[in-house]
Amino acid sequence: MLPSGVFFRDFAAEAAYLRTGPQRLALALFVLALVLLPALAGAYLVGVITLMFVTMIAVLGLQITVGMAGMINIGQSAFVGIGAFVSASLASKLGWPFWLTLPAAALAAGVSSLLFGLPALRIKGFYLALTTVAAQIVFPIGIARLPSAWFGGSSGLAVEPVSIFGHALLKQHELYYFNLAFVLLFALLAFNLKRTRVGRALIAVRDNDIAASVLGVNIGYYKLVAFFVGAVFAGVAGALLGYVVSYVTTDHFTLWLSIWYISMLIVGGMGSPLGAIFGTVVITALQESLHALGNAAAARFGSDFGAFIFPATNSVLGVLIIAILVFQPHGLLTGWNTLKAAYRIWPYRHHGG
Amino acid sequence: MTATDVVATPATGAPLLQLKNVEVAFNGVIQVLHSVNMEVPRGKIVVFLGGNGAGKTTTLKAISSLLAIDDGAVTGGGILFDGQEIANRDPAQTVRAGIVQVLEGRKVFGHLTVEQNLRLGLHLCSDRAIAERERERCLELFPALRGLLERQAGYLSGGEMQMLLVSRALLLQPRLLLLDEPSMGLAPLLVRQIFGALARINRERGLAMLLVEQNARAALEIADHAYIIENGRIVMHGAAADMRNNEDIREFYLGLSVGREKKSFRDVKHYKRRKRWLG
Amino acid sequence: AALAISAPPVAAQSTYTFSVSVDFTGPFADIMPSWHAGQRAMFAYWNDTKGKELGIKADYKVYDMRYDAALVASSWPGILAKDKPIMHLGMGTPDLVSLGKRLPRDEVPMIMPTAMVGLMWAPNGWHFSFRPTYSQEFAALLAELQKNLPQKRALRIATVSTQGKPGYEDQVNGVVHLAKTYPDRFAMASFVWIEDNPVSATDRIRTALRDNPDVFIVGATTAQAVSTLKALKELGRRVPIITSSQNGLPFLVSVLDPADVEGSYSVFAFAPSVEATKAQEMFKKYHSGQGVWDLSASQAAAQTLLALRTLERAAKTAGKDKVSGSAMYQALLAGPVSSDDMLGLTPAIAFDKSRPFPIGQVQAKAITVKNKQIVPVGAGWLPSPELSKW
Amino acid sequence: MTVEPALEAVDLKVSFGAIKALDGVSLRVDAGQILSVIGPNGAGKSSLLNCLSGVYRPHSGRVLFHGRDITALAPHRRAALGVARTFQGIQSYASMTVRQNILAGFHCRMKTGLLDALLYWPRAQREEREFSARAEEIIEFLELEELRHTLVGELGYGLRKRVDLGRALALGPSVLVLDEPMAGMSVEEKADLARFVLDIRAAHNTPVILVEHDMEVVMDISDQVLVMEWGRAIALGAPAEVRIDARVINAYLGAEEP
Amino acid sequence: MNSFLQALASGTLTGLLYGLIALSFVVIYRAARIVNLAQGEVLMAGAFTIWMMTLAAGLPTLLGSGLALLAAALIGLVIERLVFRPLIGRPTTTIVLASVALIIVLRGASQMVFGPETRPFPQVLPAGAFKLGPLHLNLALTIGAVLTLVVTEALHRFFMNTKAGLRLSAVAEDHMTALSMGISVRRSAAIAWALGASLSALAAAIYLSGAALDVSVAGIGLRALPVALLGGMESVRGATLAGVLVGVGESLASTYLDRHTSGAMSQVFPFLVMIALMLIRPQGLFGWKVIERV
Ligand SMILES: Nc1ncnc2c1ncn2[C@@H]1O[C@H](COP(=O)(O)OP(=O)(O)OP(=O)(O)O)[C@@H](O)[C@H]1O
Ligand SMILES: Nc1ncnc2c1ncn2[C@@H]1O[C@H](COP(=O)(O)OP(=O)(O)OP(=O)(O)O)[C@@H](O)[C@H]1O
Ligand SMILES: [Mg+2]
Ligand SMILES: [Mg+2]
Repeated sequence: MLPSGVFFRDFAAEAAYLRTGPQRLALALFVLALVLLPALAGAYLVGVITLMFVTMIAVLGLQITVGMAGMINIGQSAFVGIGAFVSASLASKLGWPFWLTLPAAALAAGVSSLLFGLPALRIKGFYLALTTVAAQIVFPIGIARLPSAWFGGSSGLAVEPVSIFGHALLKQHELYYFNLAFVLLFALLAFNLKRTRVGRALIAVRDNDIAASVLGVNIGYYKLVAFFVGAVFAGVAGALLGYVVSYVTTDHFTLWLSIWYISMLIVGGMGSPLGAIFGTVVITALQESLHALGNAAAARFGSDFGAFIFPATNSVLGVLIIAILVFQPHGLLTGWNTLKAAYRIWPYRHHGG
Repeated sequence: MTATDVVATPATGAPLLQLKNVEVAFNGVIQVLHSVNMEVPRGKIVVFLGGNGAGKTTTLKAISSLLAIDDGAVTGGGILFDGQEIANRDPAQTVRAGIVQVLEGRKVFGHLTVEQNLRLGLHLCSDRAIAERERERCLELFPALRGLLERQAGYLSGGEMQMLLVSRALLLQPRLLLLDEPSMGLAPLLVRQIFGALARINRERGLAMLLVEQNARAALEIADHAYIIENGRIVMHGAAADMRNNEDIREFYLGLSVGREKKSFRDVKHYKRRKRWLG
Repeated sequence: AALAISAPPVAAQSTYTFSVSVDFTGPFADIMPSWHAGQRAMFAYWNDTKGKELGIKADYKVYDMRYDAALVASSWPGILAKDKPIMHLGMGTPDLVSLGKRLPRDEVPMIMPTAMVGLMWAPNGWHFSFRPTYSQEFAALLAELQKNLPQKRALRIATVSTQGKPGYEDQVNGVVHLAKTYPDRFAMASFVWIEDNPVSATDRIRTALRDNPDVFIVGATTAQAVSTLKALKELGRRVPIITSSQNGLPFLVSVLDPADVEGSYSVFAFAPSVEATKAQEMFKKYHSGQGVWDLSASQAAAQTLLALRTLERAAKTAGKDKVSGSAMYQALLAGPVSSDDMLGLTPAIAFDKSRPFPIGQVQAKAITVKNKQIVPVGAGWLPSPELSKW
Repeated sequence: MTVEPALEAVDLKVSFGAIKALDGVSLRVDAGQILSVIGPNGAGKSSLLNCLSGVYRPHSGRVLFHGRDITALAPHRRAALGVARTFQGIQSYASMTVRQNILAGFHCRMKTGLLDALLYWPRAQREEREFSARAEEIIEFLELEELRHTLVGELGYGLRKRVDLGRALALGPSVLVLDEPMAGMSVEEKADLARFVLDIRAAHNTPVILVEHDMEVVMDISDQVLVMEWGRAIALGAPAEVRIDARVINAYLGAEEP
Repeated sequence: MNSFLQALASGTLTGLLYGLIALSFVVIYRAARIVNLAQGEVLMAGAFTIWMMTLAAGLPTLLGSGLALLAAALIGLVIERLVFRPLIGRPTTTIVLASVALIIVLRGASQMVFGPETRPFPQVLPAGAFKLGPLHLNLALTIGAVLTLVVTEALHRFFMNTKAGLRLSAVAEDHMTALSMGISVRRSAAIAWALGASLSALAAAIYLSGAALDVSVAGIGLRALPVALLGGMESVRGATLAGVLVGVGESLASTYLDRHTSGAMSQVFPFLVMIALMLIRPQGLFGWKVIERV
């Protein structure tokens, strides 16, 4: 949505995401703020945000599978897990550096997602959700059953810190910048995907697969592409998570985590990568602040109060998600856009016919 | 209020349905209808013409309270049925009051059989005898359905679906039938059959109808009144017979040029268009 | 997950902070009230006695980690920066996996209250538990049972556990290793793998019974223990089951007819709450708020005591106002803490750099149901057979 | 020398359970020809088109494109060859804007692969720009300028059909297959659409296969008319001949029009 | 041979329990076109209700459980009213996602109200087992199996032969069309939820009778979902039959394969069957075939 009075001379200008001077300035300021943040915020906040970046990459991937291609995936955390284990294993067993483990993790997650995406060639809609639940259930069993020399079996794997030019990233703010770089990169990739032929093909397959196939879209291929790319993002997130947490076990990658990923997408809006980013920030912020609030309340009313207050925060978040589905079905982001639209036609209530 | 109450208090004289300055908006911001005024007299057929996107379907849905599901609402004016305000009500209530809409686009219950579809039409009727009688009447009207009763409705042909839809709507015993492009995609023979049936129903039962149609010629033939809507505004209305002779209507809705002879589609020219794409 | 629940500070004292992981919302939320009561009481006890004497105040900050590794990982840097803890009191696997690697870097030692899992058995860590691995705890009881067999033969062991849950699987792996190490004393009869919350375990238990096990080890969930006992009852067989501390007898007795639990065991490397200890007395004296003296309270109390005794020692060597994380680490390695200092909750324990749990003879205690009453097994500590890393 | 037909179907048979949707239908269309297919509802017209575009696989019979057997080809491969079609009813991409719909129609003319798309480097940008311009031309041709940024899901029926046509045109069709493109349109709009079809034919000599129930349009613009009933072809010929064929009147037109 | 028969029999009993839970999915889907992934959490809520009415309130077990079925229906109605009614007319994806959010809410809420502790569940159905020839059958599961069969047949008749059942089918087909015929989508959804929730509570009674209850019992929901899909989301009898298939398959897998795969097989089994079948029949065994005509 643009302010009125803005016209384009060419298609490049129109396709660009940042169309006006102020928009460009806003982005520049935003990135600058992100860069300066570790200097201003406490270590705790920086730690939380670092992990949020990782989550964000996974949710950006989910936005491609679920948002663009319309294939419900409630097993994203399994693919994050696969990425984490592959990267951890290559790093700890073969001593690969991160710039090799990361692509390997991405590829491994992507390829294994194809296994679960294959049924998509025939199955549609929510039925597909089930094969992704299957991924979630098979994943820990698979890791446990594979020779423990590969992925450490059920014991999991320790991950040495990332090292860049021989310098190990140990400090919180180093990890922060490391992950910030990746989140910026992957956000850019996701935005790019949406505005090009491939993104349109994904949406076409979601909106009307028969029409898409008759109009030249190889639907089987694009369904798999949606799964693949979504999982590649997950794989990268997994590898990064391993480096941040420095230990991976199957305990990390539960259905519950997948559910939160989906929730973030709902809250932000599934229509665009911006929604994924926004949703991740909102849910993380809410989780953290509700939790802090809960802790404060617990401090005041005694720690046993915690047994009540913490589940209460979950309920509050769940209710919030449902409220968003009901009142802002396309996510908070569209709410913002509607507001802008209303502002633009103010003082009139409606557009003309 | 029940259906019988409504029948018991007919405000004779007043038209059955009255739209007064109706405005409709979607999502709270996109206004589609602008001050639409319209009347459907008792026992008459009113045809509603207009180009694509003019707002015909929207008007019908406003009357039958089906806008809400698309995030639309009547934002101004009033819709009176039998003197009662009915805008933005619960659709189920509207049907009970006697307004039934046949939606555009062959909305049969595809996984149910024809028989089950018909029985759903009778879901408001608690008297078995009446139900049986009504069902017979419908099968008489569309004898073709009789042989299809056990077929799954999703696999009927277009014409059969349309017959099923009209029958199903009639079984709900409406006092006002709203039809959204019933002839769309039907073969000429079937168009005639459907319109014949509509005319017959109107004659025999005195059922009032509001008919949205693109096949203006066939529609004007059986209609008593006509309204024309453009861009969400009623631009013309009058008796069907007058409309048939109106110059503009003849040109834009009947495809006839001055002097009654038919214009060939081969000869239509539009000069305003720059055809860069063809170059 | 910030902020804390702390006792009011007292002036003119050296104050040191312990950070504490708890889980009021995660899978172990149910045992938290008593668990935390155990920790509170021990802090109160120590501050009131030794603390006063030394002019040191031991403060603690509680963090609800929801038993979530990612949460631990993301909270830790903040905890470090804000509280500057001299030691962390962990709560379970999430603390281990998230902090295990970085504690040496941050120079903060951690004390665990739970038994270890094999996957954490590595040298040079800064985390220590007063308990050995689950499998070693089981082994102590298994050895006792084997000794008491009427004939001289290997004890036939069946396991019931969940597939795909690292900790649970590791318990089984350790027992398998035990049987391999002492083939004349222990033999694996069969393995039962069921869900955390099985509809019915009867079929699988029936199959397992064909191999005539002498005991079932059910170290995972309470629901599995219940299902196993119900299955045994249905099948009309009486085979004792061995549970751990977190899914132990007290709950089973309250859910099931105690007659059905008769003869089953829980085993762990600390004094059961049914035993009279000095710790129990102190708990009664210093307890406030919710919670009772039970297995989880005594477990957490032992953890807290170990931490506080280490502080005592560190204050002595480093000086009362110079205690740091690394001083605490040194103090931990400096020699045994006596059973008396542990108020009878554990035998004497000592650590070195080779492994994250006490060196020397591993010992455990077990409880069983006799005449519908929970009673300790034997009077002293049960020694566990020597076991190498698996 | 005989001209090679642009698209040819030979003896197609398709059945669904007991229903024989197609029972040995053949058809051919040559360059520059407009072939209309008419017949009662359920005669199998859409099924025929579905066989041509690959949505249905015929049980027997062949489909030939410029002499090449494409019977076993997947729909998207046929589209790449230039077999473009629109659908009965609405089958547009509802959540995209008008322009995106048309851009999506260019799918098999564009080359941006997954990697290009993710990186959006100059090559992809250039292609995107080039095709945006071409999409604009189609938008202009179909007079959709005002609506280019409107979500198609919010458009009325007739406009959506026009978008569908635009999407098919984007394919750069070498055969254009239209299934009831004028259903639900007013006479004026029908005239427009007829004009579009004739213009396309005139400019590119594109053969058109048209299923339509409006006899006036069919009679006016087609070169050949194929009449179907119960899955069979019952007549084929110039409009004037077909119109007076007794079987056609019986099965389809009905006795006398006013 | 005996162990084969035994595996068959106990697989059938477990399978019928899965079938009953699958039925609660089907009823809600069949009547309101809502895919409720939180069905396991609904079951958990039903279980807590039973616990409240019996052990907490001290009512006689059977009376309390009966009342709890009604109370569960009420919970279903509340969920419908607050969560799904406002979503009428929205795409399936939205509704699936709402049910995901419902998982979070219900888990949180039940922890808030009941606390996290594991508690005993009343012995609603008699404990123990009985012998039938060479077979050894769990009494509670057997009673549950009979109940499941009765419920299946009753529901099947209801959907196929009654006017109300037809109305529910109409709503499941298309909300807009149903509305245009004066069929109340809300009422259908309400009926569906009341039925679905009390079926879940019934399943909880069979599942947990005499065992332990805490939040984690909700996990059974996702084990029953493949069953519902296998049978076809629209088919009442299909759900029960698929339950038996999966139950028997699981039981055979655990008897014969688990030895070689250390238990992995029986857990993965339902999903394997489901994926394989979906590839052949995407609509499940007896589900409605998607009619695709362009
Ligand atoms: N759900 C909606 N959201 C936004 N705008 C809508 C929605 N539905 C319809 N409109 C707009 O309302 C206008 C009128 O639409 P309507 O469907 O009533 O037209 P119509 O006269 O029935 O056209 P047609 O002959 O093509 O069926 C159109 O411009 C359309 O874009
Ligand atoms: N996918 C399908 N599954 C089952 N039956 C089908 C399918 N497609 C078509 N049919 C059947 O094949 C017959 C021919 O249908 P088709 O749609 O081709 O007719 P048509 O001539 O296009 O009719 P209309 O003019 O109504 O569009 C009909 O009886 C129809 O029910
Ligand atoms: Mg319309
Ligand atoms: Mg057709």
